[in-house]
Amino acid sequence: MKRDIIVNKFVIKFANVNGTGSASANKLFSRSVFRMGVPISPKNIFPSNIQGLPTWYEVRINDTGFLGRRGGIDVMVGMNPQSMARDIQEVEKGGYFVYDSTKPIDPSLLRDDIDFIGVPLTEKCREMYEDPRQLQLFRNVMYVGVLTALFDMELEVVKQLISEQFKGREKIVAPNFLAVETGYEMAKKLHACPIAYRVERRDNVGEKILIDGNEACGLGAVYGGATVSAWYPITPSTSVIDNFARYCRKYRIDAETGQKNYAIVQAEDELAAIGMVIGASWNGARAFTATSGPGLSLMNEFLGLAYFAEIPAVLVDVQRAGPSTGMPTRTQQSDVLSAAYASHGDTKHICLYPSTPKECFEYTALAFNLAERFQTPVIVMSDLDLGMNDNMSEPFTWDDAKLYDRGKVFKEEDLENMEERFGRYLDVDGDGIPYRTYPGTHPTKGAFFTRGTSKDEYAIYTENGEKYIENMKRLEKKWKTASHHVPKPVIRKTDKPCTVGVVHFGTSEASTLEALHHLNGMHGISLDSMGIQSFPFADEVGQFIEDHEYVFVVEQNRDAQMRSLLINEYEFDPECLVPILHYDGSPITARFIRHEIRDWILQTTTSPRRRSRFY
Amino acid sequence: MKRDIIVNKFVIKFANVNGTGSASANKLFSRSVFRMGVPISPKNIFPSNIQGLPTWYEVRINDTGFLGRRGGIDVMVGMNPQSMARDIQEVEKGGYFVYDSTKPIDPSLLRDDIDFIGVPLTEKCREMYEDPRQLQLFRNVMYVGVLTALFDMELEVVKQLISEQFKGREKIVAPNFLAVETGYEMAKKLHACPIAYRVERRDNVGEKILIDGNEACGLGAVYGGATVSAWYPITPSTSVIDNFARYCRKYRIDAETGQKNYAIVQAEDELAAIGMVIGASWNGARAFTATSGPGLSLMNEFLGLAYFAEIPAVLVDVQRAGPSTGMPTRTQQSDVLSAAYASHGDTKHICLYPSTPKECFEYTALAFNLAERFQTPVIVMSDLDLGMNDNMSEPFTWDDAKLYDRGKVFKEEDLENMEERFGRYLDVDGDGIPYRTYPGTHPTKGAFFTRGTSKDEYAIYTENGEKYIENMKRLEKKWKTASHHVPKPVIRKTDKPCTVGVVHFGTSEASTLEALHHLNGMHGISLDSMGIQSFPFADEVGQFIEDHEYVFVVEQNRDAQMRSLLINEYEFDPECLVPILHYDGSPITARFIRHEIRDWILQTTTSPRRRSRFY
Amino acid sequence: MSYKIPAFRHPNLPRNELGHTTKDYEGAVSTLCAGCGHDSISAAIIEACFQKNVPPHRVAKLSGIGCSSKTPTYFLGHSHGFNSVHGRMPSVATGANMANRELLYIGVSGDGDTASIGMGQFVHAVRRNVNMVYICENNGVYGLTKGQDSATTDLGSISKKGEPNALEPIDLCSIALQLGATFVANSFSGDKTQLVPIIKAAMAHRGFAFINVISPCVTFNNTPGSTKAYDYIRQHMASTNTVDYVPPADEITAEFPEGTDELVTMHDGSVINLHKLEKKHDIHSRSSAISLIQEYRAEDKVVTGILFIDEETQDIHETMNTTDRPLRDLGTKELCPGGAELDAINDLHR
Amino acid sequence: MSYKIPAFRHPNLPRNELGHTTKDYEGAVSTLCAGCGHDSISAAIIEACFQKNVPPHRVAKLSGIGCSSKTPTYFLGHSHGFNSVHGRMPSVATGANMANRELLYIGVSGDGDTASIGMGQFVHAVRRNVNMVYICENNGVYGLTKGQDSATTDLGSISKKGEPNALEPIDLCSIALQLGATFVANSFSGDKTQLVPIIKAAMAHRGFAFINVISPCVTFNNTPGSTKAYDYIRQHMASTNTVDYVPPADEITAEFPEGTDELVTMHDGSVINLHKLEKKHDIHSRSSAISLIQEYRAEDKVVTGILFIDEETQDIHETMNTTDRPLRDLGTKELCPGGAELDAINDLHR
Ligand SMILES: Cc1ncc(C[n+]2csc(CCOP(=O)(O)OP(=O)(O)O)c2C)c(N)n1
Ligand SMILES: Cc1ncc(C[n+]2csc(CCOP(=O)(O)OP(=O)(O)O)c2C)c(N)n1
Ligand code: SF4
Ligand code: SF4
Ligand SMILES: [Mg+2]
Ligand SMILES: [Mg+2]
Repeated sequence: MKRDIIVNKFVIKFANVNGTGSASANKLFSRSVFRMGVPISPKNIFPSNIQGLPTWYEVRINDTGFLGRRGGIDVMVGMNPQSMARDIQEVEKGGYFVYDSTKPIDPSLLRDDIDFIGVPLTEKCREMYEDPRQLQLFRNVMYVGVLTALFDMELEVVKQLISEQFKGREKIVAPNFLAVETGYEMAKKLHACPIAYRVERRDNVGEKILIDGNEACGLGAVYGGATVSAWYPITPSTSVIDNFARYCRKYRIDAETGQKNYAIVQAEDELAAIGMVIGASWNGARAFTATSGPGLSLMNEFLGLAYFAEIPAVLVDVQRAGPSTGMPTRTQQSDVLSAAYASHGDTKHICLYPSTPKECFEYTALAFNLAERFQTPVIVMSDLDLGMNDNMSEPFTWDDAKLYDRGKVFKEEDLENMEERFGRYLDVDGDGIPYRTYPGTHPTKGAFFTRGTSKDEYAIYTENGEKYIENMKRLEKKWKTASHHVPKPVIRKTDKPCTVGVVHFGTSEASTLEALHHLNGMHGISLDSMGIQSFPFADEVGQFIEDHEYVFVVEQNRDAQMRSLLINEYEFDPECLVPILHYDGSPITARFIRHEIRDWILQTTTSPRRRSRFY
Repeated sequence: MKRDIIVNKFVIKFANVNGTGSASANKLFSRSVFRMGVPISPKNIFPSNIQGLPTWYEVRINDTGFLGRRGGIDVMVGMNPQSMARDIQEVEKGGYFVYDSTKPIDPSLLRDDIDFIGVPLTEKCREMYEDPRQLQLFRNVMYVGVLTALFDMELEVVKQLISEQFKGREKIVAPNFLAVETGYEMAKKLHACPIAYRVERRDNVGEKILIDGNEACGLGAVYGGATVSAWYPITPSTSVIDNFARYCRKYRIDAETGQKNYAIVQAEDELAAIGMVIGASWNGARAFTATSGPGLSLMNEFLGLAYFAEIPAVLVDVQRAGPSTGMPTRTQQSDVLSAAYASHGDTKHICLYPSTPKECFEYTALAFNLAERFQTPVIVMSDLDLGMNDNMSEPFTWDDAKLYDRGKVFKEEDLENMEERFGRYLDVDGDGIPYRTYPGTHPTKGAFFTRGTSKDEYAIYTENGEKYIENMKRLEKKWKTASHHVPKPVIRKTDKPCTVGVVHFGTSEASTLEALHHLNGMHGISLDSMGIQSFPFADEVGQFIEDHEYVFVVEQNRDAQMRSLLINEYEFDPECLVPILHYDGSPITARFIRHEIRDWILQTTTSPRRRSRFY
Repeated sequence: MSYKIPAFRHPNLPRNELGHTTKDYEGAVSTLCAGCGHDSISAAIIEACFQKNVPPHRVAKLSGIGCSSKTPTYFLGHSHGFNSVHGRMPSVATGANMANRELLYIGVSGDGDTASIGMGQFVHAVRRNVNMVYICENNGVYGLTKGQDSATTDLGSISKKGEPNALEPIDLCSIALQLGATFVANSFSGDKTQLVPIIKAAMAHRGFAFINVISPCVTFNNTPGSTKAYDYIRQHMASTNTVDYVPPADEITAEFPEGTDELVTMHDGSVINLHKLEKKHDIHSRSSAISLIQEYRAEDKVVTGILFIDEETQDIHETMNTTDRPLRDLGTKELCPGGAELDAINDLHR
Repeated sequence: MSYKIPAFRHPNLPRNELGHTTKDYEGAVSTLCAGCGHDSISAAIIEACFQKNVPPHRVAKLSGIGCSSKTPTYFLGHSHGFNSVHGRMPSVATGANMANRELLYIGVSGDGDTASIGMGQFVHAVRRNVNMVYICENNGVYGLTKGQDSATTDLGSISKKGEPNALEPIDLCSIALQLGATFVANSFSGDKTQLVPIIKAAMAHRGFAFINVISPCVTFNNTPGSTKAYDYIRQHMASTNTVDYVPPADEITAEFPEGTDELVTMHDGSVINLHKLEKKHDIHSRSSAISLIQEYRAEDKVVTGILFIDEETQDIHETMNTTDRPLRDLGTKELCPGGAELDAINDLHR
């Protein structure tokens, strides 16, 4: 097959069996590319199981820095006989299929529009290792060596990474070196290296870092000053807490006493987890939990309490594919509505929508400020794609001059000097935000009774309708105030005057921007874009939409949930908000967005705008 | 004071202390009026407590049959010293304040624009009874006698009701007669009877019955064939189950064996209650639960399971004022959104909105047909006002020819004769509704595994994106099918061509219709109206709204939740949907609706339609 | 309708070491039914706090939902209180305790709140040995929702013997003991001489102190075959189908010597047989505490007193080795690793 | 990836009274880790159903969420199954049982599913004496979410002795006994000779039959001070911070005579000391069952066998006096009082 040489612009996918230790090998590969200065975006596609089922790792290598999923596979590393048939099918015409040739491929699976590269990995490992566990682990490292040769990558970079990885455990380094070198040599010997796809050193990642969103959230909670965390394990949120714990062990253990400046409680379930967060927050600590859809559902009652009794609470929702248990190891943005309006009665919760690890870090830290300032739950809406995959990100930054905003809290002195009666729910400043006190502050002043029932300004129980309405209206006012303090949307304008816009949020960002890059200029149109960062919506959100004749709303759920939020909160004609929906559990691709928008534009020039698919 | 005589058109309110047995006396009064052929609508206003706090009972007596709350009190029966000051204030100019004159009223409370009618009830009772408990009970019965004289009602009717009430316990009848007669005589002796407000016999209630919505729901569940009920006590839903149990004891105990043809389980909480309902429904029984807001919140996770795994479940949500514990003994329609979209992920649930006891009865019975036909949760959205107050209602009817619609279930014979492979989630009929089988049906065919995770048509677990999408789209199709089978809206057109409409649902109906009665013809406008009966919306709902330039959406919550549902599901310009919101916990009044609509109409003739209050 | 007691102080009231009178430990006027056992428990808490010289504002009161859970409004008006959601007080209390280990946490719950909806959280609060006093005001009924059966023992067990066998009641003390609770006591609301010292001991205990208090419900603890003569009223109410009458009633008191039995008659005439443990009872054997309960139950008796204490216990903070300072008092400085560290962290991800 | 075993039947397999072979009781191929104790339990369930001549389609299998809760897919392929939500299987099973009292209900759960999130429902299912077999596949860890601690006993308790004192584990058998469970057994996944008869006895029991089965998790039951020599691999994994390697492992079996002790070595080298009860053990004393567990625990032993049976018990249908027919089979005729009655009801409301 004759091919063009393609440098730093292809998609490679690894097909493995889970539980075989492939993940660390695959990560070694992608980090090596990254170290060579080439942008990457890896995606794990794993089953809801521990051992023995197919699992994939897809890495997009892209010089120009497009980081969404592209769609299509150029090189497949097919290490799993179970899934081999479809893995072979998935390779794009002109691509490669790299495999373990210890066992020959079933001839019926062969295609002649792609190249097959066989390396007898198992055979080789059998020669080298006796322990079957070592065999399995090093076979993985070996194929990294193979790829290093095939793509003409720098072997030294791979070895450097191995050394760093096993720092302090030097005796592990040598055998790993050996495995990677063996693979490298085998490839060189058996095949013409390099192949048409290549990785060349660049300087295109700059200061960027490679980190997953959950680690960023966990770190954000440390920087944000969380001292209490209560949680219940659930994929894909568990590693938020794992990382919080890890960084706490590093930064929050008193050197002298060995005591912890934090408390992490593994709760008995999600109801208890959010209950603990609310109890701790009520008592003046910064507290948070992390969960996913089913946990969010279980937290409904407590979230309503926190809204109505005005107690801060931070919750990281790492969304996965619903409804119900759904696809626990697949991604979606389908908790948008249930998070925003969680609980019975009239309730609304502040939500933040990070798109990158940097935003995960910053918004998690910010969530504590917002929660304490507005005395209400704040939900950081991450998802599996962002949370569990390494994402390239701007490095994290922190302004040491800034202190935490602990919100309106009367301290002992304040109470001491106070002449008037303390009113827990009095709107003293006209912004809807009342003052609170921590338990135990002052011997005689400032104590109040917190409850989920209706109360007057002095926190006294009442069933009086006017008092109730007054309080509910104040909560609305507080909500309005919050809309001026949450992160503003990121608006990207084209240089031409522009009547059509695209709205995205969270992990749809990268693919949307890439799609726009291709679309702008096509079909004689150009598209502005806006990344929504928070709910309540900042004024700019409404303005952007009003400024455009119509906007596409890109999201990863079936029911166009963000679009619903937008039309609920504003007075837009829903016809102007065109849903672009991707919800099969895989991260949305630039291709999908581009095609959907293009089709819609082509179609609307001939058909009426109101289309039945909107129902 | 000189007054016009007003017959059968006034509002009387009783101010009592709870736990004193006033409820049965007050009920005796209102039933007597009803028996005289005069329409009434009584409302309980009670605290969330058992004994010693103020409680009120407000009865609107209205010849022409307007049954919503009117607003304003003409006659107050002030039996509670605790609340007397504000009770006196509440009486409309020209009204009456009837009280126990054993203790004189604090002169500072007196008003000269109303009449005070004192009767020394306690003094009299002290003469008559030794047991303090009897004293307390009969004092209540006595004031019913007083009112009978004041309003010139038929004493015989009151006595007839007492006889019926205590049938089988004859020795209780005489003392009750004595008490009511004593009151009657005292009033005659001490005051000029009748007063300006009077009750005269009419024939204006026809076949109508007086019943509360919870009894109607409980009875509906019996008629609907529910055999399993699992529940957890919560105000105001508890009496749904109490009544279900009562009617089951009457109609569902096998005469021969004494065994029950039903099972009622008091669960340990609402999560367990809905879990039991789902387990029973999965296993082929008609099962239901009843709850209120906090319970609904706790059921979120399970409701998503039932939606996604396609298991019937019937839930009666008797709404109360939220958020959180809110005002547990006050009414609201504020679970509209949380019920419709309960649970994380993309979910939607069938909701029915009864406005009258008859609809409570019919919709609860219907809910089982719908739940089994569509294999999904069905939520009957009642509220405290409807559920816990006696409401005048058309009598209930039942068509004995109709059998229950048990939906698509393959029986043993079906499976036996089946050639193809049984596919639990196959869309055999093209309506999105698959066939199910009950456990234990056939030795070798038709068994399947139910799960909340994604699966293919054969109920086999899959993480395949296309299979997932296929299934989610089928669920959407099923939803669309359901929209053709749920109750259609009740549309009331004026005889003139009409550009403005009013939308209401549930307990806002009576007051809305009364308001329209007054508004139509005023200001040169006339208004059509539509009562929404169900979600998904029948096609007629959208049509009605499209046919009008704008419509008012009347509801009893802060956040205009039904309006949100409408704009979410359709493509209406939100500007055309004008919210009319009443949410102080009391039932919405005709007065309120009339004024709000009138003000809006006056205002929009001078100001632009888009108004900031919409945000 | 919850308002503060007027500030008037009787000059001759006895004062404790902090100079407080019992008035300083009172709360708003109770809105419970006259004679409700829960009010007696509130009074005992007030007395115990007074006697133990607890600074009122250093207490945090937490509860779930129910008549019992309302009571924190009626004691310790200078303390912060939190009436949370039904059955979930243990988690809220655990969280609160995490935030500040220095306050005294008093949790109040009911038998519905603890043994039904709250069972899971109760079990795990016991297991974690959260440092708090947990009082279950056990009336064997759902008071606030008007009289449904609860999962705990029937108060008037003796007079109900003839009834068809329903479900076995849950004995919360036995469960707590089985779960490794480090302080378990049983008492009766009307027995102030026993209850006050128990509450004081519980407050002194470092760890989870569980007190089950039998607390008669005036209104809904009605045995069908009641011996009391208010049948007339009952019939009246049954006929009208509107249960809103609460007969006037007095608190049931039962103060009797240690080591003796006492037959206590409930509001509806049913009888409960209490046995009060003697001081010399060995409170350090978990297994004998469990058997003790069983033995007395076999005789239709309810044993009261402190059943078990483990003084050698670690509370959750010790287990976790958290700092001695309240976590909520740590500031930006102590908590935030700062910008320079962040640069180092960035570097690890390149 | 769950598919049915091919229909091929070996002609010489033994058949039970219904003419079925064990193949007729199998399910889809397991997707658990090789050597997982849960698979051994599935095999025991298959064997027990075969031996007891259970018609496969007259069983309903229910579970929560977890590796353990996945197993109902791997046995009894001709039965309906319901993999519900985490920790809530007891309520779903209770409801199912209400609808049709004639099926055999087998509930499968894990220690996380039962003792943490499911504790409340577990307690109340025991209390109601729902007629079902409840198997807790207890591996002392959260398998499916990758290795968090659970609330139950540590498997390798002996080798972990040196560790700092964490929270007390919950002993599910003791709790069940305390709550009045009418059948309580403890067993080990690898002891088929004991487990199969226990499951058969549980299926024969009328009421709630609880079986706690210790079931080693190959992958996450890793004692830090493991004696097994795969340190190298462990270090490798620790360094790469990606825990996706599951070493190949075999099922742990432990078949040993009644009345004896057996030291069983777990996958990571930790050791558990099982004591198997003799047949002659008195299974009718609840209190001695409770003490037995405690006594052996004091010696660091885990007692296995049927601990307690109460044969005189009433299941929930008997307590409630529901009809003998499955409720789900009643039709419009039996259930609907009809139009004429409705007129009479209307009349009562005029
Ligand atoms: C989630 C939820 N379910 C139900 C209720 C209704 N409810 C309020 S109090 C209560 C029972 C209280 O019983 P208990 O705890 O024994 O307290 P008591 O009133 O007897 O003191 C119930 C069921 C509620 N508030 N929240
Ligand atoms: C509401 C909810 N919370 C959390 C989870 C995540 N989750 C799945 S299985 C599991 C624990 C399972 O542990 P266990 O019951 O012991 O089963 P094992 O895997 O050990 O057999 C958890 C926490 C979930 N599915 N649902
Ligand atoms: S109902 Fe019972 S528990 Fe509630 S306040 Fe009255 S007496 Fe007390
Ligand atoms: S992780 Fe553990 S419990 Fe889960 S399948 Fe593997 S060995 Fe079994
Ligand atoms: Mg109670
Ligand atoms: Mg486990």
